Amino acid sequence: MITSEETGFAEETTLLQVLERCHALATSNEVTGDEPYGAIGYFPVYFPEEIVHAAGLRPHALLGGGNKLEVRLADARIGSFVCSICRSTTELGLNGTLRGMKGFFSQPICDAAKHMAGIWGRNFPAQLAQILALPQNVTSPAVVQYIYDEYQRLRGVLAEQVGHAISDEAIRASQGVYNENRCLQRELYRIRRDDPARLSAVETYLLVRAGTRIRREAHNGILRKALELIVGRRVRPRDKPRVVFLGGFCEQPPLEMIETIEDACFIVDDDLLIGQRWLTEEVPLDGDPVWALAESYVMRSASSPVQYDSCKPKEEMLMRMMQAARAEAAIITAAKFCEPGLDDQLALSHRLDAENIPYLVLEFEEKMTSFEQMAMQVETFAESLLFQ
Amino acid sequence: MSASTTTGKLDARKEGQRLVNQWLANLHTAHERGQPVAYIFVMGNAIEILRAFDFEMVFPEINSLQSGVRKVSGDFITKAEDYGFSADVCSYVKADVGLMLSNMQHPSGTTMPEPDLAIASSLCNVYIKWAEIWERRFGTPAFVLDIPGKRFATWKSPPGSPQHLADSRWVEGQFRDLIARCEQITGRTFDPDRLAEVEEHVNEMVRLWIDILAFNQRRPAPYNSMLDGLTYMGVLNAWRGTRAGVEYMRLLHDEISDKVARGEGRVADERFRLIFSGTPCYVNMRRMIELFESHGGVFAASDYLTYAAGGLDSAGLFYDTARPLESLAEVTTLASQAGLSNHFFSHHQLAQQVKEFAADGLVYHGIKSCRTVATSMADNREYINSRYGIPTLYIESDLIDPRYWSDAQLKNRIDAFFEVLEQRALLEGQ
Amino acid sequence: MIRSAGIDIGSTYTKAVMLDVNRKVIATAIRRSGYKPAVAAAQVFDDLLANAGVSQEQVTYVATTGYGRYMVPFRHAQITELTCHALAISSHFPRVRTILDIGGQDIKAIRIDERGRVRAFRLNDKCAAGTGAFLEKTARYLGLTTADIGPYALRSDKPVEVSSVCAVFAESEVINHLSTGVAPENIIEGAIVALAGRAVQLMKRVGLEAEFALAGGMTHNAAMIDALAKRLGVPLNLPPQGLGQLNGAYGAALLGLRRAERLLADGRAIPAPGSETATPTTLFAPRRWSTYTSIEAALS
Amino acid sequence: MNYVAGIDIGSTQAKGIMLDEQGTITGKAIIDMETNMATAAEVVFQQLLASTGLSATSIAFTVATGYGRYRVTFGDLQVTEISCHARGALAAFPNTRTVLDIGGQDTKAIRIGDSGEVTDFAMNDKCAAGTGRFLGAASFALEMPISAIGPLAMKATHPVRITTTCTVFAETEIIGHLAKGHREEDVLMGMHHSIATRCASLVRRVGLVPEITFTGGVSRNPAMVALLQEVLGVPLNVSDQAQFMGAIGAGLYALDNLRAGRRSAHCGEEVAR
Repeated sequence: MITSEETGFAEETTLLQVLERCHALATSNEVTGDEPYGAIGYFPVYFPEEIVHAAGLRPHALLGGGNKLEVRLADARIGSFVCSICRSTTELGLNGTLRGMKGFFSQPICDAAKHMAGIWGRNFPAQLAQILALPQNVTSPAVVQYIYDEYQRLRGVLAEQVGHAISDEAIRASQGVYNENRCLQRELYRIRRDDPARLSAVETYLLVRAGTRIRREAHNGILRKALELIVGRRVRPRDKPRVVFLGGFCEQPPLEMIETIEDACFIVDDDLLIGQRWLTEEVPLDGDPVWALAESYVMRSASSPVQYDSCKPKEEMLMRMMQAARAEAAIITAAKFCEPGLDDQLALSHRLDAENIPYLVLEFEEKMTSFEQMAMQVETFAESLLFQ
Repeated sequence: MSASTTTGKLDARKEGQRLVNQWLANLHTAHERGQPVAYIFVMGNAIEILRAFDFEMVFPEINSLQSGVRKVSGDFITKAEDYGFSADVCSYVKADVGLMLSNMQHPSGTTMPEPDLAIASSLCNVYIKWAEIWERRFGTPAFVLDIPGKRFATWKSPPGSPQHLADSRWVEGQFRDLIARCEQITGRTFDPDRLAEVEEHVNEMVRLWIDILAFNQRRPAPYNSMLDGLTYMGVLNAWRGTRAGVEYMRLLHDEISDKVARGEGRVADERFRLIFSGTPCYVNMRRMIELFESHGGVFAASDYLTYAAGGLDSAGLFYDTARPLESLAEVTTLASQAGLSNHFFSHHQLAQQVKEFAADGLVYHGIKSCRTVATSMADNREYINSRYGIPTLYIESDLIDPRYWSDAQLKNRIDAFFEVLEQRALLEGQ
Repeated sequence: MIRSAGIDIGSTYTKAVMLDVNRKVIATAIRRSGYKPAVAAAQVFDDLLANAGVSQEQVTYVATTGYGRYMVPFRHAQITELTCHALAISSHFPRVRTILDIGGQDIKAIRIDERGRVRAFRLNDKCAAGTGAFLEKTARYLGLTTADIGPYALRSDKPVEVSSVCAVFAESEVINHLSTGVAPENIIEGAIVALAGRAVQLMKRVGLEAEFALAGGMTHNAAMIDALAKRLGVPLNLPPQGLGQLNGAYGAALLGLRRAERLLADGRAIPAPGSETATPTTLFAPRRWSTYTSIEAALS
Repeated sequence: MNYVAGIDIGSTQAKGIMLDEQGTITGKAIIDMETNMATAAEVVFQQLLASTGLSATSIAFTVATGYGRYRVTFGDLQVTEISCHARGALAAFPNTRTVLDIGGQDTKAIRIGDSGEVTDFAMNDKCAAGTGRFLGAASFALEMPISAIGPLAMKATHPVRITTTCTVFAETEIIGHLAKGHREEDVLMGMHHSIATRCASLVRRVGLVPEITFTGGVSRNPAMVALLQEVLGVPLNVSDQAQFMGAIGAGLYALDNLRAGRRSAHCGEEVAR
C-alpha cells in the first residue's frame, strides 16, 4: 500500500511502474481513518486544498464510485433523476468506504451538490458536513472580501477540528507545494498538446487523479519522476484526429470511455478533474495567504459549466482551448442528469455549428459498463474526419 | 387602478385574478410605455430595488407554471427539445424557451417583453443556467445575485452576528452594483426614500402573510395550501412591495379570518391534515388535489409556501426603513438562510411544521426535472420516518411536463396512503 | 475479376452482400446472429459464397460492419454501420442529405454530403432508447407479430396519445389504455406516431436537410413510413426492395470495392481473405488501464 | 350459506378467490391478463363460480384490488393491493411485519404495525419501474419459459454484474453478456442479483423488520428467494398461495364487510355475461 509520505523512486523505476502506482491510487476510494493525516472529503469541482493541507489534514477529492461500485444502499436515499456521482458518493458513505473521513464539504456548483451536505449530515453525524459557499458572482468588486471571509470561516472550522490554529506561515508553505503541483500538471498537459502520442489522456488522467489520494508533496514527487521519464519515451506516431474532450469537470467518465475515444482520436486537451488545475497561475506568496488564495479564485482561474463568470463565456473558452491545442474537432460530453453540463452541451454545439467545426455529442454515466455503441460513434466520427 | 378605489365588497379571488391580468397587461405594453423590464425569479430577486426604479417585472417561472395550468406546456417543452434541449433539464426552462420560440406569446394571449435586465440568484443554480440562455438569446447580460444560504443543517447566523454581517456585506456590495446597473439602464439616480417606501409595503405584506400561514393551523384548515395557497403566492410575488399587493393581502387576510371565525374549512369534511413538501404538478394541479381531498385530506401547510413566497419568510425580521439598503441586504441574507435555501436541509423545518399544524401525514412530491426540490427527498423521508412516527408518502411527477404524470400509478399510491391513515385513525379511535 | 463482400454483424441478424466490379449485387445472405456472432458471420459468409457460386479465394475484399465488426478474423477492414449506411443510401439516392435509422435499441439520424460522407450524426439519448423495441413489446402484448404491426396500425381511426419518452412508462400507458378498452390498432398507431415524433426530433438535431431516407428494420413498416412522411411533410426515400435490411452490408461491400480498386490501381496485392496478412492489426496497443488490476488493489 | 369474493386485476394476470363465512378458501381462479381488464374480471369471476359450482347470487360481497380494481364492474368495494397484500400475508403468516411484492407494474415493500395495520409502504421509483418484467425480458432474450429461469440461475458459478436498473436495457445487456461468451446461468444469476438488490433497498426504505413475507408470482422463483434471503440476511416466508395473496386479502376485506352486516348491491342479481 502506498503511504501518503512516500515520494522517492528508485533510479531504475520505469514510467509503467509510476503509472501503475498512480492507477492503484487513482482507483482507491477507501478512507480508513488510520492514515497519519485525517482526510477532509470534498465534492467537485474546486476546493481550497491549501487550507486543509496547512491544517495537517489531507484533502480528499470525492470523485464518485466509478463503474466497479455496486450501488445497494443509496438508491433508497436519492431521487430517480439525479446524476450518478451523488448516488455513488452517498453509497460510498453508507457502505463504510469513507468511514475514516473527518469531514465532508460540497459547494454550490449545482442544486444536487447543495443537497449532498444535507444528506451527509443526516447520515453521518460524526463527520463535519458543510457547504463551502463559493460565489456564483465573481465579478462584483466585493467578491474577494466575501471569499476571504468564507475561507476564514473554513480555516476556523478546520482549526477546531485539529485543535490548534492554522498559521499564515503554514498556509504559505502549503501554497508553495500546490504552486509546484499545478505547475507540474500544466507541464503534463503541455507535453500532451505538443505530442499526444508521447502521453495519452488516460495516462495524464491517472497521473493527475493520483494526487487526490495522497499529500501533495508525495504527488509532486510522482509527477517530477513521470515528467523525467516521459521526455525519454519512444513512441510510434499514429494518424488520428486531434480532438478536445469536454464534460469531465464533475462526474468522471469511466476509463473505458477515455480509452474508447483514444482508440480513434488524440485527446489533446480536456476538462477532466479541472478542479485540480483550477488556479491557472502561481498563487502569490507575499501578503495575506488567505487573501491571495481568494483573489486567485477570481483572477487566475479556469472555467466550468458550474461557475458563472461573465468574463468567461463558455463558447469562447472552448474556442480558445481548441486553438491552443490545435484541435480539429471537439467531443462534447455531459453526464446523464447533469443539468449544467447538458445546457452547455447545447450552447457549445450551436457555436460549433456556426463555426462549422466537426463535433461529437456523447452522454455518459460514471457507472456505465458497455461501450460498444460509444465505440461505434467515436469510430464513425473519426472516419468522417479522416476519410474526407 | 388599485383595489382601494373599486367600490363594494371585494372578493379576494376575483381581485387576485384582476391583479394578475393587470400585471400581464402592463408587461404587454411596458416597452411602448417606455418602461424598463426586468426578468427575475421567485427566490432572491432584489425586487425592492427594481421597484424603486419602476421596472416592470417578468417572472419566467410564473409564465412557465401558467403554461402548465393552461395545458400548453407540453407544446412549449417539445419546441425546446426540438431546438436541442435535453429531456433531463428543468421543464420550467424548456417551457420558457418554448415561449421565446413562439414569438414571446404568453398562453394568456399577451406578449412578453424582452428584458432590459435579468437577475438570477444563486438560490437555485438552474436560475443561472437559465439566465445564460437569455444572455445568448437577448444579449442581456445576466446579473447573478449570489446570496449565501445555510452552510449546514444547524446553521445559525442571528441578526448582527459577525457571520450575518459578513454575508450581508457581500449581498449589499452586489446590491450596489445592481443599483449602478439600474441607474445606467434607466438613466435615473437611485432614490433611497423610494426604496424605503417599497420596503414599508413589503413589511406590511410579511405581517399579513405570517398570519395567513398561521390561520391554517386551525382545524378545519380554511384553505388548501397547495391549491388556494398557490394563487395567493402568484399575486403576492408579482405585486410584492406595492400598495395594491398590501391591499390584496389585507383582503385575503380578512376573508380567511372570517372563514376561521365561521369555522368553515376548505373541505366539507376534513378528515386528515397533511403537509406537502415539494412543488405542485401544475399541469394536473386540480386533479392532484382532488386525489387527496376526495379522501378528506387537505394540505394545511407546505414548504413550498415558505421558499416560493419570494422570501416573505424572513425569519420574522422586518426592513428598517431608516437604513433601507443596508437593511435590505441583512433581511435578504436572513430570508435566504431561513427559508429560501432550506430545501437543502429541510428535515427540521418539516418536522416542526408537522407539529405546528397538527398534521396526520407528510407528502413528498418528487419533481422529475427539479434537482433543487427532489434530490434528497427520499433521504429526508428516511430521516423523518426513523425519528417521528408520522405516515409519509413519496410520489413523483413533474412541474409542468405532462409526460411524467401517470394517473393510475399516482392514484394507486395515494389511495394506499389514505388506507394507511384510515387504519391508523381506527386504531387511535379504539 | 474484383468481387467485394460486405458483412454486417448486427445484434439480431447477420447480413452479407457480394458485389461485382460494376457494383452489381451478385449474392446476399442473412442469418440470426444468436449470441455467437463470430460463428454466425462465418456461416453467413459461407452462405454468401454458395449463393454466389464462388470460392473464398475469388473474393477480393471483405469489409465488416455492425457491432460484431471486430469479431471476423477473415476481414480486410472494419467500418462502422453509420458510415456504411450513409454510403449505401447515397449510392441509391444521391440527393439524400438526412438519413434516419430506427433500430430496436436506438434511433440514428445522419447528415451526409453529396458523396455520401457522414457530416454529422446523432443517436437518441439514453431515456429515449428502446423505442423500437417498445413497438415490438406492445405488439407482443397485443398478441401481434412484428410483421403485423404496420398493416394493423393502418386500420387505426383515432390513435391514442403515447406521450412518454421512456419505453417503460410508455408500456404502463399502453396497459392503461387497454384497460379502458381502447382499440389495439389505435394504441399501436399511437405508439408509431410517438416514435415518429421522436425520430424527427433527432433528425432536427442534425439539421433536417432534405431529401430524407429511411434505413433499418422499419423500412417494412408502412404505418411508420406514413407517420414519418406526415411529420416531415415530404415522403422519405426507401432502399430498393429487399435491400433495406442489407443496407449496412451493401455499404461495407461498396467501401471494400472502392478500397480494393484503389489498392490494385496502386499495384498493391491484396491478400486472400482469411490469410493472416489480410486481417488488419492495430499498430501499437497501449495498456488497457480500465481492465488492469494492481497488486495493491488485488490484495486489499 | 354466504360467500365472499376477492378479485385482483393486475397488469399481467387476473386472480380470484372465494371464501366462505369462516374465511376458508373455497375457490380459486387465475387467468393471464386479457387486453380488456373489465372482461378479464368477468372471466375470472365466472371461472371462480364454475370452480365452486355456485351462482353469482350466493356471493354476498366482492372486493376488487390491483391496478384494474375500478374496472371490476361488479365490485362492491375497491382496496389497493398494498392493503390487500398486507392482509393476505398476515393471514398466511401472522408474525409478518414486512411484505415484499414484486409485480409487473410496481414493486412494493410494506411495513406492518403490531396491530396488523399498514404503517408505511414504498414503491419503486420510476427508473426502476417494471422490475418484475426484467424476468420477462430475460425469458424472451433466452427464449425459455419464465418458470425455467430461476432454476437455471441457481446453477451459476460466476455470476456477471448487471449494471442497468432500466428495464429497457435489460434485454440488450443480457444479449451483450451472452455475446461476450458468458454462460446463460451466470448472466441470469447476475440479473436476479440486480433485482434482489433493488428490492432490498425498497425493503430498507420501510425498515427491515422480520418476519418478512414475500408475495406475488415472482416468489415462485427459487433463485430470487435465495438471493433476497442472502441480501436481507433474514429468512423469507413464502406461501404456496403467494400469487393469490392480493386476492385473498381482498376476500378477507370482503368478509369484514359481510360480518359488519354490509351486503353486495349486486347480491341476488346475476352478473352480466
